[in-house]
Amino acid sequence: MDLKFLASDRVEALVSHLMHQKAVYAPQRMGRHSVALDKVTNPAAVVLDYSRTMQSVKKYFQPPRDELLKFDLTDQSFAAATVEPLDAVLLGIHSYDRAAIDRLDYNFSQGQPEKNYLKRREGVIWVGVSYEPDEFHFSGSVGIGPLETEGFDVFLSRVGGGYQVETVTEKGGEILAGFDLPQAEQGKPSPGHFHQHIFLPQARLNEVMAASYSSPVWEETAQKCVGCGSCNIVCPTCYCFNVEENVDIKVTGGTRERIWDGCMLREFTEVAGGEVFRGGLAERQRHRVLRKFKYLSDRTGHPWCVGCGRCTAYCTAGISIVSIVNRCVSDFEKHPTTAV
Amino acid sequence: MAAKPRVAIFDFTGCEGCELNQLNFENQLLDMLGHVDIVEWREAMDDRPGEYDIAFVEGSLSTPDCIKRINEIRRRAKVLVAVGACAVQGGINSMKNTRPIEEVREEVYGKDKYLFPTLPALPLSSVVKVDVNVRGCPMTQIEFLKVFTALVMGKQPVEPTSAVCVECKLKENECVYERGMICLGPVTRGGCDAQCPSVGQYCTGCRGLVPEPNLKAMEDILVTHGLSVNEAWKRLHLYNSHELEGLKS
Amino acid sequence: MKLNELIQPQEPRDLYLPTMATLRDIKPLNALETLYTVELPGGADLGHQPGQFVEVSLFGVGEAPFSISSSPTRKGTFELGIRKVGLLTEKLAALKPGDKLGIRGPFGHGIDVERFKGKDVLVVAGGIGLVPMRSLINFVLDRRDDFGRLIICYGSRSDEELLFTEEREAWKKDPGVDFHVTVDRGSPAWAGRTGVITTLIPGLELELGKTVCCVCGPPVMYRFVLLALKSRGLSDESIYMSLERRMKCGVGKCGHCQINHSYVCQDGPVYHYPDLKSLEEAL
Amino acid sequence: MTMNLDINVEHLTRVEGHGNIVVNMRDGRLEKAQLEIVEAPRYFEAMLKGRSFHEAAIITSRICGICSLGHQMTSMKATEQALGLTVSEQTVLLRKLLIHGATIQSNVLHAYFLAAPDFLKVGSVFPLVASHPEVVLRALRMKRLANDVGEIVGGRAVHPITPVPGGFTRIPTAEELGELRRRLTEELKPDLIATVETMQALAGEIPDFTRETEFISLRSDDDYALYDGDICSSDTGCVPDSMYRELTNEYIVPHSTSKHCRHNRSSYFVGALARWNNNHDRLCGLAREAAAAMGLEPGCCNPYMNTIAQVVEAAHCAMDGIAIIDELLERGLQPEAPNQEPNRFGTGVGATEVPRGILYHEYTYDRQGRLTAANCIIPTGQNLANIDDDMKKLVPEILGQTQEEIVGNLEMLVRAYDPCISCSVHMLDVDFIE
Repeated sequence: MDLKFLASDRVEALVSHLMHQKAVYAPQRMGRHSVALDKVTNPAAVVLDYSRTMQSVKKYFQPPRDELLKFDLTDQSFAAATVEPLDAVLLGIHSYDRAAIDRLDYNFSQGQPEKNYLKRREGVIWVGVSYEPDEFHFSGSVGIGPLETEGFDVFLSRVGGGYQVETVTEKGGEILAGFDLPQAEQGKPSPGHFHQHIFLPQARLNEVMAASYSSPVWEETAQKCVGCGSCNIVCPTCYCFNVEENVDIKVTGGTRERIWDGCMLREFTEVAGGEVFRGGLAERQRHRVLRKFKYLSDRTGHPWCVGCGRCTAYCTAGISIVSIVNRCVSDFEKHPTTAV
Repeated sequence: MAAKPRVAIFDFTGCEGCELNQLNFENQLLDMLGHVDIVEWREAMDDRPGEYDIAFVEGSLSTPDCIKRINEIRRRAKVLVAVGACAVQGGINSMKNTRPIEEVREEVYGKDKYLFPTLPALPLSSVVKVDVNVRGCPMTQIEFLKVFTALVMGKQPVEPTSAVCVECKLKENECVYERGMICLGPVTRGGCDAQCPSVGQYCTGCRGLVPEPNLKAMEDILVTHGLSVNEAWKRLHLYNSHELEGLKS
Repeated sequence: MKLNELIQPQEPRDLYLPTMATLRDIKPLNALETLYTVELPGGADLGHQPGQFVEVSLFGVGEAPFSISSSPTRKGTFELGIRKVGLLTEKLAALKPGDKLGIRGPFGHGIDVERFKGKDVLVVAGGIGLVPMRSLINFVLDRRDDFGRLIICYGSRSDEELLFTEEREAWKKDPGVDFHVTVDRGSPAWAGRTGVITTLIPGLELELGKTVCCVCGPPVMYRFVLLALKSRGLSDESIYMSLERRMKCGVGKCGHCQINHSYVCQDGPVYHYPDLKSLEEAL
Repeated sequence: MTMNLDINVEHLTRVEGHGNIVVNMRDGRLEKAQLEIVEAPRYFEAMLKGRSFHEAAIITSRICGICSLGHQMTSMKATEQALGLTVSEQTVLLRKLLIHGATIQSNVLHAYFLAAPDFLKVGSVFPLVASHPEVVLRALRMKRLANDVGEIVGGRAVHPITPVPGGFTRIPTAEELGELRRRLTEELKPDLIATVETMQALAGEIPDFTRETEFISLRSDDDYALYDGDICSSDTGCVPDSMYRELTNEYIVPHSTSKHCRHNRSSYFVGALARWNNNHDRLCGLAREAAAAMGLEPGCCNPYMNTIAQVVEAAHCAMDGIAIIDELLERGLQPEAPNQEPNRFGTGVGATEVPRGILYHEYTYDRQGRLTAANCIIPTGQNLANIDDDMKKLVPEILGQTQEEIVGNLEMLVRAYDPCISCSVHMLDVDFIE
């Protein structure tokens, strides 16, 4: 394997090199403590050493507000929204967020493949970066290590004084061509040490979660939950959406748009006439967690949680998905027979 | 719709900031006027006619005369829209409801209190049927435009029900709690695009409580963050005293 | 297996663009329900199964799912029975023949009529549950020789809310149809049976091994109907149920209609009852 | 000549808040000529008691949406003085810029939307959309730009969000201010010049009526005092703002839910005309040229000319706004958190000039930073006695007119003051009893 070395003080030069070829999106400092992905205009603003962004790269492929069609009320004509490929370098992405995109790819490709999402996905060069797990990351428990290069074209692993640069794909080689880097010194990047773990092998989680259906943990979690839906909105694998009709102020036309929705929100299951099928916060919490660890993994063999820790880090009430799952695990070990 | 809808605008007890916000649609005002006939608007015009399709009403009800007028407006309007926190949930006026009304009157007017009749400040919905709410203090302009176009189209506008947190997370705002301040966002209805947290302020709860608020969980959040539950409750009463008094009983 | 290996490569499509269909006829069914006859461009065949639904939209107002009420055997147009509950449906009610409306679909998993061949078909429909069931009923009537007996149990809150008056009269008279109707609360003019729908089931003549049953109605109805059917000895395998959920996209993307691991818009709305048993949230 | 007259205009239109004009004349003797304030009292006292200093401005700005920024500024100044919170020069500049935006917005709104229909003898601005589209579009443009100042600097035009005691929760970017400067120069200035021309054309419609009175406003050595200054009376000279009670002397009258004020005479005038009369020497060149063009002279005692003085001020605020942006950009914008660490707990007074005149807030805080006493004196309340005095002089002078004309003149007189009635009835003057 051909490994190069990128010294920290050359990150800015690399960003400039990439910007000459394609638009670059990368983490940049926002608030005092926060980092967010944004289009790069100033190479010096890029931050590669960060714990997590509040929103993942999902926002570029399934934007929070996404036009589906435009209509004209005067003649009832309509046209599909124009969707352009992102065609950019996504720089400084963590392995769990890349894994989340695999899951979204699956959702929007299986069955009836959807143009809006898949079109935007085209032309992306993925440049990953390793990270030091903080108190919320638990990707290791779902099989995604901080050094996982799967899905990336180039991967940067943090070592002393900079990064080891691994060219993973041909595309990755092309984008780096012309940017001279020295060979990497011997010495391995840190594989990262997780502080959070799910105490069960991934392969057995489905079984445990199936048994948790009538667990008291859902009601207990509901007591602490305000039902604000933040956990859905920051989740990189949540893709649920609602559809909204917008009419312009001249009332001559408008757009049909989809907007992010979340299963923690009360109206999510409401049908015409007002019936809500998951009326309680306990049922909604259960659905959220089982969706990540059972319902969708039943179909695909992959958990729909990538261990990024966002739902926990950004929960004002401090509800931890790892604690919920571990509680289910320990209950299961005590009473395995309650399995459905 | 064949004829243009006839629109009337009224105000009760309040600051008239929502009405001002309606005059602040400089870029859209002429388009809006193209779709409707404004037939009554005391703050902006003289004329005073009979019936109307849509009545936008600001302010809360706080005198016997208010009650008479709102019933009359309801009778004459096909659609009644409550505009702003005062009209929708009683708003800031309803803070006085938490204390005996006689005590409050005496405190302000002393022996002259009988000159000025007053009632507890009520939201419109506690006296008449309200068809649509436009929330906020002042009302949120984007929401008003949505409601306006929906009504011109003859359809029921959708009222936002999820918490302000959703919009903060969409805008990737640093959580106000992380900044060490009390924030009412977790139990306050969104739809404002998280205006206040987005510019460094905390959510003051002006859009009213979310449906079925989990106030116990909200207390836990405050305690966990080392913030005063009492102070937060006081702040929650700023716009929501009427609703909170209702939850108590 | 890796996730991307699970994907069958297919050309991505615009999934949310409607076909502009023409409204041909509007007929009130009662105070709330209306029957719409819709024609696709060029009289194209909708190609649906009984029990499937379409997404209906009006620009500027919105889109919502509605069950198809006509039988696929009747070509040229299709019918939708729609209750006025929201603004889309109120706007629909204000349309006139010749007006346009957007159609996407048919979507979902309907009734696999092939599997019903040679069987006695029992339909249990509560309220507007009769709308999709009418598609099955008329299918059976149009292909009379392919099926055994047709038994219909229909319940409604009141006689004013009963649907499809003329067709009910025809079913009543049809010697090949065993038709039963009851209302929860009858008006003084109501001469028929009063009581909830489950009260119809004990008196039915059923040939157990030969009967398949299809149930559709309001959510509260299912548990009780199931108990009644089982107490008559019907096997789980002979029962099908059609569920109502909030199907927003119709194509398995938006997540609203998910019941446990199942998407109603993909696996339903008509479920074989044994499959429903693993869906705790279904009933 | 009319010897008996009964006028009762209920819920006067095109003013903020609810007021009735009542005039009774019997056998040539004027029994009553007054503006009755019927706005429902709101009891802000009950709202402020025990509230934290973070909330004082949020609450008091809800006294009035039209003057929300003015209340907020005044309230913050009072709180800062009471708690010993100092603010940076950058904060002061940004506050002054915000005040300019709010003043332009309010003055343009009044001149075009509320007062102009009187000059043109129509019931509202709406008929003008068809008859004078370019004028209406201009007014909307100016208002939008003024509101954009509020949105960019204050986070929102009505009930601004970012100004808090001790500073701002968010500072605008240099790009935002640069764009604002461009628009003030390239868009607002030409519109202001056109406004002056429009007003010149309408000057003939302004009634010729004068009554000498006392004019009270802030005055400062550095600038045309809006944000800060001493309280100055045209009769008695200047005193520091802490002595505001000696100038206001509030009292209750039965025909008004708002208290009245008086000082050296039976009534006094606050607002744009008072500021003009006291501070015309502090105005920028463009504003003085505008005044000359519209026939506004120092020492003007015609209350109807208040609208003209508002237009003059709008010109000053636009030009001074440009100067403030230049200064801010030259200094370089510093990110800074609001200074909210009190170093004392006591009483503080804030006085600012808001569009309708001088506004006072006074607060006392306990050691927990909670309010124990509050007092607000609002410009419209101060003007009410002056309005009544004007009416008493005006009615006998116009008895030759038809009743309709008399009513029109009286309504126009009240509107000229640009009264803000909801403000005026929400006076606070209470020591809370613990």
